[in-house]
Amino acid sequence: MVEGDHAPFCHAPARLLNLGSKLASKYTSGVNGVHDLGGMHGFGPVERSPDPPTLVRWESIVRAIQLDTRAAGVMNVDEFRYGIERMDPVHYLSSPYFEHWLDGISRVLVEKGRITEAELEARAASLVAETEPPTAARAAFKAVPPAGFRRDVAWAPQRHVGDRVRTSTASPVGHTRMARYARGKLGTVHARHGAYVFPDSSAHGLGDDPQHLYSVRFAAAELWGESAEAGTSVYIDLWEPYLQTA
Amino acid sequence: MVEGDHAPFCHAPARLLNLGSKLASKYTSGVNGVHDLGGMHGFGPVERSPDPPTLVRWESIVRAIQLDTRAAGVMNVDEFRYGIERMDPVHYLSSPYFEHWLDGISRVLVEKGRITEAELEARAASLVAETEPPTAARAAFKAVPPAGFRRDVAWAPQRHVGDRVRTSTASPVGHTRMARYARGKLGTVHARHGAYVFPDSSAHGLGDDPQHLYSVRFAAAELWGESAEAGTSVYIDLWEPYLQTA
Amino acid sequence: MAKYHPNVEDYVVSRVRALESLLLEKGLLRTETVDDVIARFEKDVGPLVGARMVARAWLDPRYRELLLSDAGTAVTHFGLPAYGELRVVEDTEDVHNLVVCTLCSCYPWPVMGLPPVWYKMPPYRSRAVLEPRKLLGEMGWEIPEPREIRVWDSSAELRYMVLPLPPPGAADMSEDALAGCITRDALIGVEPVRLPGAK
Amino acid sequence: MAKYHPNVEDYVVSRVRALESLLLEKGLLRTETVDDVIARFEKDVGPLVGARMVARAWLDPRYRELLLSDAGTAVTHFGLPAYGELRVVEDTEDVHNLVVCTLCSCYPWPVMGLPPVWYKMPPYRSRAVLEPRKLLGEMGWEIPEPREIRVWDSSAELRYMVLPLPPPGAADMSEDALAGCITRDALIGVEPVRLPGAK
Repeated sequence: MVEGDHAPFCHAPARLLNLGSKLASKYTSGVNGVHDLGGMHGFGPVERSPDPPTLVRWESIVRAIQLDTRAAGVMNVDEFRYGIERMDPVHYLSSPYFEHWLDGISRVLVEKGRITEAELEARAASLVAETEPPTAARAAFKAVPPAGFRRDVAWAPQRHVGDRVRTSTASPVGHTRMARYARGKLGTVHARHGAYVFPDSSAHGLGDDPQHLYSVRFAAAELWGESAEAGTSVYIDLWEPYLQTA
Repeated sequence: MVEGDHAPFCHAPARLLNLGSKLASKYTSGVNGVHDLGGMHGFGPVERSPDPPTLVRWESIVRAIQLDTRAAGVMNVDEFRYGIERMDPVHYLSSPYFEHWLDGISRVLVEKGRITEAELEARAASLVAETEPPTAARAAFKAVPPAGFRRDVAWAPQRHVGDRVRTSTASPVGHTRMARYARGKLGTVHARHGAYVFPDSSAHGLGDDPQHLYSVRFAAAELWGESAEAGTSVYIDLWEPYLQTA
Repeated sequence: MAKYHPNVEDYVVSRVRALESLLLEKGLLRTETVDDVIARFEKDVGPLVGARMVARAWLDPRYRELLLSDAGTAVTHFGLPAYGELRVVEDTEDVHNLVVCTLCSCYPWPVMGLPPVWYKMPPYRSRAVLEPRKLLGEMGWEIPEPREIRVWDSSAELRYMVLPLPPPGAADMSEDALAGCITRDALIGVEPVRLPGAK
Repeated sequence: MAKYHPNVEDYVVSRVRALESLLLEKGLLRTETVDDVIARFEKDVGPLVGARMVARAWLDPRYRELLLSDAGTAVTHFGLPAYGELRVVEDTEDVHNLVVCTLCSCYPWPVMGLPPVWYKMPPYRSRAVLEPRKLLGEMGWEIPEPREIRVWDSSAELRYMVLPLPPPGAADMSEDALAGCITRDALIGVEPVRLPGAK
């Protein structure tokens, strides 16, 4: 990035940058990224459209790629989400939803060595120039058995419905699903869901590490203090390692 | 904003939008805006330049405008900061520093009726077209006596050095200087600074409302839990209304 | 080739096509999957099975009980595979439910089709947990106290759908007619179900 | 007219010129103020009085005491008006201090000149409070434990400056020579003071 007092703090729109350098970023993100939007101010009104949502072609292709890379066992959903969370913050906030997917998927596939940035660049260039090489032979698609997210574990959940719990105050680097707005807060266990794949492990290639999952209720006043709306509460699904005895 | 599943979440770069509509936004921001950066992940490395900081001409003019509108008693520093905090989040994160100032100052001056968006647009257009009107008569500048930020108050501070205090958990809409990362946290009063203008009042045209100000020390572990770096702490200047007895 | 949305830069489209081409070669993508997504989502699919499940629950107390206690099985009544992650939360006169995903945009695609654009964008994701009553008011639905508002933030793999209150007259209608009145937005919890002609 | 930075859009420059022109007419801006800012900040002004204050404090124990107990008065020794909001925090063998403003970019302009660009940008503002030791390491200054790091987040109108540890040999140098070695970045706390030729 350029520097100097005038050259400023000027993120070029990320899509004008070299995609490769973005994908290869060695800087990781954690849950305190711009994707962690709960409770943020300043984004304005919700604007609804009378038109029903549909996909256009490139979006359909991205969705299909997400489905099949998962079906092929190449990229689990936590790796996929963590790929998106490492987008440049301005790019994240200013790009269409399925561009998030494209960016995240590409990053993970490069990291896993399934594609290289160079071949992606080269293929894009040849497609743009309409000098697409004769279709190469296609390897056969091999699906892995879908495993879902629920896991059987040998141990009982440590928390019971009605237990008071306090959430972790950690700000981990890496992927987590402990949203910032609910960190260090007192809640009440509303339901036990059984054990599920733990994203904080699964996103980093460290295995399923299944953990018991709970629905935890937080009174708005606990989350937002005197800014809370009366008579409102938030239910969040949280894994056991996020919870401490209150 | 356009809508439809494909039309996306596509903030046009804010500077391409009509400035007037941005300035006149009825949507307010609070401290949970993107300007509240403490503890965020994902912004990458600090990049230093060997070149010393200097201003270029337009930056100097903006700085001068900020100094003189304050000297004229037209815009206090809290109104100025709150003007900036209401920028479009993507614009804030992608524009040079002194463009923040330009945007914030313009917003406040329009709100206060000192300029209108129409005259600003018209003057910019005439300058671009080099059809600048003959220089109008200039009104005389009248400075108000500089008041500083410290105030004498009749009451004693409620907190003593060494007191344990807990910060507010409120997420107020409007301007505040209670940063999100330190909200609802336990700290220790390190020093008493005397009474100062209270930004939460001053930014909204509600007067100085002076309040005692303290330096409060927070152990990193209190702020960041298990993500904290050992042997680090943060000292934050906080006004009495932000603090509760721990 | 396909019609691309005119607002999306050539850059993005060229990257998508390059990735598609590479993954087809490498055996990590099937043309059938692409064709299937195109066939399902390039036209409006509506709220799909979700609307039918709600309509049936309004008319059939036993199905309602199943839907609330075991939504994953309740979907199989409409020909879908079991969906164990689905949870249905019930509106009452005293409680209204609202679904959001603050961290990404989780949404029960199999029963509710494509998520609306606003559901995926920062204004909704940021405000739904902080000021749900004010937000619903801005979106056209005033819900005065003391009716409680419960917000469900889909932070794990469970997916939430609201069982709205039936509109007046629902008991006299057919399941099909009711299902046609139940919008995606009502299943998220941002608008009530209204019958045609009702205000 | 003036030379504008080539990277900044015409849009911004035209708005600045329009605002300047309007405010001059309305009596809310003085050409003298503009000229004064231009004269002071369009060339490098260095860390100014801040460096001189530190140099003197290293050589004169009584001035050091004043600087730490009443920095607002200590600035008057260099011809500046009293600056009651200034606070100087002292580095020792056991403690290092670092200054940031997470909410905007507060900085003691009167004694330290223009803030560096990185000081005003999200990477520094986000990370200084969360991982100061790691950040300093990345910026080239490894500060191992058990040396404590204290971060000062300038959330009010007080302004912080670091009194760094003197480099070896400082006692044998003149105040002027020392002041010339004291960088803006050292007064923020992101680098140690080094004498010329020292590694």
